Amino acid sequence: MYLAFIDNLSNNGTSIIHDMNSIIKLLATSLLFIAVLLTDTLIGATILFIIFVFLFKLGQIPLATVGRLALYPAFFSLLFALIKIGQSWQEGLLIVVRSALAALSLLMLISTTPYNEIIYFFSMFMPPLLIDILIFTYRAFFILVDQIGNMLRNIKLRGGYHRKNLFLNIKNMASILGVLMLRTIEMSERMYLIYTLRGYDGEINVNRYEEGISLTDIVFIVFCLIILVGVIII
Amino acid sequence: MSHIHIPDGVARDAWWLLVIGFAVTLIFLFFILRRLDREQVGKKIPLAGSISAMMLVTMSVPLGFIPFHLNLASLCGIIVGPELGFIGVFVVNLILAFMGHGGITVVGINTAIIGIEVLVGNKLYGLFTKKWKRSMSSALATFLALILSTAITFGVIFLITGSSDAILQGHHDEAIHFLSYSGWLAIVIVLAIGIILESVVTSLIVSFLSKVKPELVDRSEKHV
Amino acid sequence: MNPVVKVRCIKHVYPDKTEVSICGLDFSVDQAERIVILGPNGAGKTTLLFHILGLLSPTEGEVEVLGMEPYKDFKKLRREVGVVFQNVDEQIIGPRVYDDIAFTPLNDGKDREETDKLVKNIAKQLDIEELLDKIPHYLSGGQKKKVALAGALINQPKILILDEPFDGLDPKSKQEIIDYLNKLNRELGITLITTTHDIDLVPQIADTIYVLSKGEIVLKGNPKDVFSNTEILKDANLDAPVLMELFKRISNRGYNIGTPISIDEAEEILVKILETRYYKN
Amino acid sequence: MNPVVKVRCIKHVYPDKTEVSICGLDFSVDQAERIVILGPNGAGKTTLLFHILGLLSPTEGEVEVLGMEPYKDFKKLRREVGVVFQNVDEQIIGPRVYDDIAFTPLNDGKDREETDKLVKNIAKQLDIEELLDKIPHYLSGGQKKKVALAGALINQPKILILDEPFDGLDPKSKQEIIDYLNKLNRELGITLITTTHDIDLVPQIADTIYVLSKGEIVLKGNPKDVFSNTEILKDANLDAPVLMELFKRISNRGYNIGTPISIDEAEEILVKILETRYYKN
Ligand SMILES: Nc1ncnc2c1ncn2[C@@H]1O[C@H](COP(=O)(O)OP(=O)(O)OP(=O)(O)O)[C@@H](O)[C@H]1O
Ligand SMILES: Nc1ncnc2c1ncn2[C@@H]1O[C@H](COP(=O)(O)OP(=O)(O)OP(=O)(O)O)[C@@H](O)[C@H]1O
Ligand SMILES: [Mg+2]
Ligand SMILES: [Mg+2]
Repeated sequence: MYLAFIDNLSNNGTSIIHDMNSIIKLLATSLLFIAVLLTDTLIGATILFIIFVFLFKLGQIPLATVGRLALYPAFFSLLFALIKIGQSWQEGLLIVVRSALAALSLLMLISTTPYNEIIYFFSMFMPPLLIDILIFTYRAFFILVDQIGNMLRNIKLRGGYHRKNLFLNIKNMASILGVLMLRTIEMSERMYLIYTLRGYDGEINVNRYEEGISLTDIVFIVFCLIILVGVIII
Repeated sequence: MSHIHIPDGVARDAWWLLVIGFAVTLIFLFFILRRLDREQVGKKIPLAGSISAMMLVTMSVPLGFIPFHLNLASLCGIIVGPELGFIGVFVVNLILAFMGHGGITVVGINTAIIGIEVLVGNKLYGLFTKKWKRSMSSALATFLALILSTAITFGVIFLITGSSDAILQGHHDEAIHFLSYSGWLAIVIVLAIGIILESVVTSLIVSFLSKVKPELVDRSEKHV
Repeated sequence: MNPVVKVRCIKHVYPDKTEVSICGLDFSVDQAERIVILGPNGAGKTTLLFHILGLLSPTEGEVEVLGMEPYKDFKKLRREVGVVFQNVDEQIIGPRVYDDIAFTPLNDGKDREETDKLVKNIAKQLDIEELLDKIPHYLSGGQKKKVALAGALINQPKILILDEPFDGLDPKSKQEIIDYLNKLNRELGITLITTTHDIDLVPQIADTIYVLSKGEIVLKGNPKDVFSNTEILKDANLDAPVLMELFKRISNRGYNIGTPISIDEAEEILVKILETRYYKN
Repeated sequence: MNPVVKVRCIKHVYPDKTEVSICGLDFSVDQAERIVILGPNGAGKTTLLFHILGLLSPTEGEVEVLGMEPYKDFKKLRREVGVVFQNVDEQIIGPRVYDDIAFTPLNDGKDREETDKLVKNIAKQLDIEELLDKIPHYLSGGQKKKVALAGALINQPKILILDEPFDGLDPKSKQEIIDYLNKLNRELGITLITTTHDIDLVPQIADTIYVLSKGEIVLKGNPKDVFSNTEILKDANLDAPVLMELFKRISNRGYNIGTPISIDEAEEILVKILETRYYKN
């Protein structure tokens, strides 16, 4: 599951990008993101692509596994491209490339910044209830990923995974999801009980881990700013 | 992929649509969060979180040789109600935006669109179960909810690209015309398969649950 | 001294109409007592704990904790009672170990500085300081137990409740947890209420044992007494710890050489007997 | 006779780069042998089982089961190997007990009639006939284990793999499962491979014990030999069963009176000694 994979990258990675101040990194990535949205030329897009490949390398993010995720938005953007392609093929291509690049910038961010840092950022403007839900989602996700992993394994060992027999396979997968749904709801009930015991009454406090601003942070944000300006000028 | 996740960067010229998407989603969220019963809030937060996690995890279930994944928005609407379901969809879209599914500028509009599935799925299911069996009702409710959300997605796509006639009239260039035509055909087929799959799976899950824990899918009593 | 926990013949009906009753002998726990509740699967051990915690309200019968009614005085009692449930995964909310341990004090309105002191202090005691910065799902089972324990203890509760705390742990981790619990009990006078199926560990963490079976508390007493009551234990699907069983059988064969509770005791008894009989070889 | 399972120095790297190696002594299991794998948390017991099951493919080293490579010949081997994992809740997916037990034959394309015979037969053997119509979700821990066992055994596998099968069960349920497993082994010659932290049960279900620690199989042998190796056990965070430990200590004090493996044996040894010394009282 790629979410778990990325979580592992962001938490256990040790690259120079991981070490940056999260808020600065968020701001800098936003600049890159805007630059991507504003790109109007294939040359600009190519340059941005090279920059992302470089940043992935710098962040020790495996391009083949993580970068591949950018193909999803590329695929969906085909819908839009197909319409635009009627007008000019460059226009169509740009749409596809732009959405892939936008995804790359977010993937770079999420692969180098732990979830709790991002939650902290959100907590600066989102209502506390939503933040709590995000925190619960995160924990529940990893508990459920384990469970579904175990269930899929069990099904496979018991002869229930059929790559070719779609009908039987779907039936079995639905059973798994049924069990999972049941357990999810019961788990949330138990969690509720436990957290009430621990004093939960509708607000989890989010802690920020103090980080200073280093030279790297400044260099990075200036770099991103230059790119943005460059894109605007071109 | 029974849903189209609109990605970042395609709606540059229709930014107003994204703003509307955000506005709609935020207004809904605002009212849902405000309406959450103070007494019940402690209980509902873990439930909403768990349901969001469930939707995320569902995407990793292999359905066999076709590379589809489910997201069970309609099912979640049926089980936890439209309000928590809507929050779930928002959370899922927000998290997925960082993973290349959908995008950050389009979280609002994606949530609004898929949120419709939650709402419509839930309401239709309530309506249908008065007459039909739960499995049948859930299949139909999900199917219609997905058709509706897909239709709306296309509406949005046309609004964004500013042309609905592009696909209908095509281009003078034969090659591009063909590309465009077969591309659309492929998309329609893919979506149709996705919608049917999700309806079938939803129905199977509902009938499983009604054997094992019927109160989860029961609407005869008053239920969220 | 008044008992800190008192339960008298409760009955609980779950929403699906499963009836659980816990009658028979009274359940009554003194300050700083170490209690172990034994019983077969489904006897109602967890249900009993839920009532003591105020998570369930009894359909019939009385529950009293520190002179209050747990279900009604939930908010007040919450601060006096710490819990570690069997499935610690669901108990840890994170996002980081630090946040999790800090959860209760922050929710209780303590300020960050005070909380920080508390967290660091408890982490030091449990020797999990280097975990504070970690994400819960990357911890091992034993580490998770310790984090959950830290989260339960940070409020310095008077009573600590543990539902099958040794499940899935290796012998050394079990022993570490036992030693820590006993230290808590000795040094801070914390009352311990534990359930477990790990009968051989029971003598180490029990002053008093309650045996639950078929809706009744059928047995109550110190480990020696309880574990010599083979009949009732068998009836409740339970065994005595191996050592006690062995010496019980020896005594049944007519040789009353004592009932050791630990391996050390047993060793001494046997060596004493052998010394008078054998030449060392 | 060729071993049915053979593992030679495997190394596995999980996607998050956690490296698990299982080297040292060779792991080699004969037909109808009863194996127990011991080791501290995180030693790699489950990882080893996953390789034997063909769920993982080793980064280095060799695994052979019934002369095949489990990862490659997964489909063939699947029918010969039954499994019960620790968390049976994740293993039982049928809406009714019957459906769950019937899962494998139906998925293998057997018809309803044949399946029905198989299900009824295995249910009878495990004495769970009256559960067939129940919803698994509401069964007790011990009952769930039996259902999972039935699901694993319905194909009449040659090898049965159990990952911590006794977790959370009460003593009687543990004993029932042990007795049933031994019956399977005796009567049908099923090979048993078990992991557990319940050391006192090990002598009852092990012909051969493997001890895993720090990436190595550090010890291999029959229970008597393995459990007398206190040094290595301690080093692996393990204990010997209480009885063996006791008699080991006695022997260290200079009295070699034997190493009993069961409580019956211990009783006889002690009574014999006492008979020659004491008057019955
Ligand atoms: N939420 C629930 N809904 C319905 N029945 C329940 C629920 N929780 C427990 N029960 C039933 O109540 C009885 C007592 O269960 P409880 O969990 O208290 O037993 P236990 O002694 O803790 O068992 P174990 O040793 O397996 O943990 C059982 O018959 C169980 O099936
Ligand atoms: N899916 C996984 N991804 C990454 N690391 C893993 C995974 N599964 C296990 N590990 C790691 O591999 C090592 C061996 O784990 P394993 O589960 O095999 O141990 P075990 O002996 O079964 O322990 P236990 O007694 O706790 O069940 C541990 O360090 C564990 O953290
Ligand atoms: Mg219990
Ligand atoms: Mg294991």
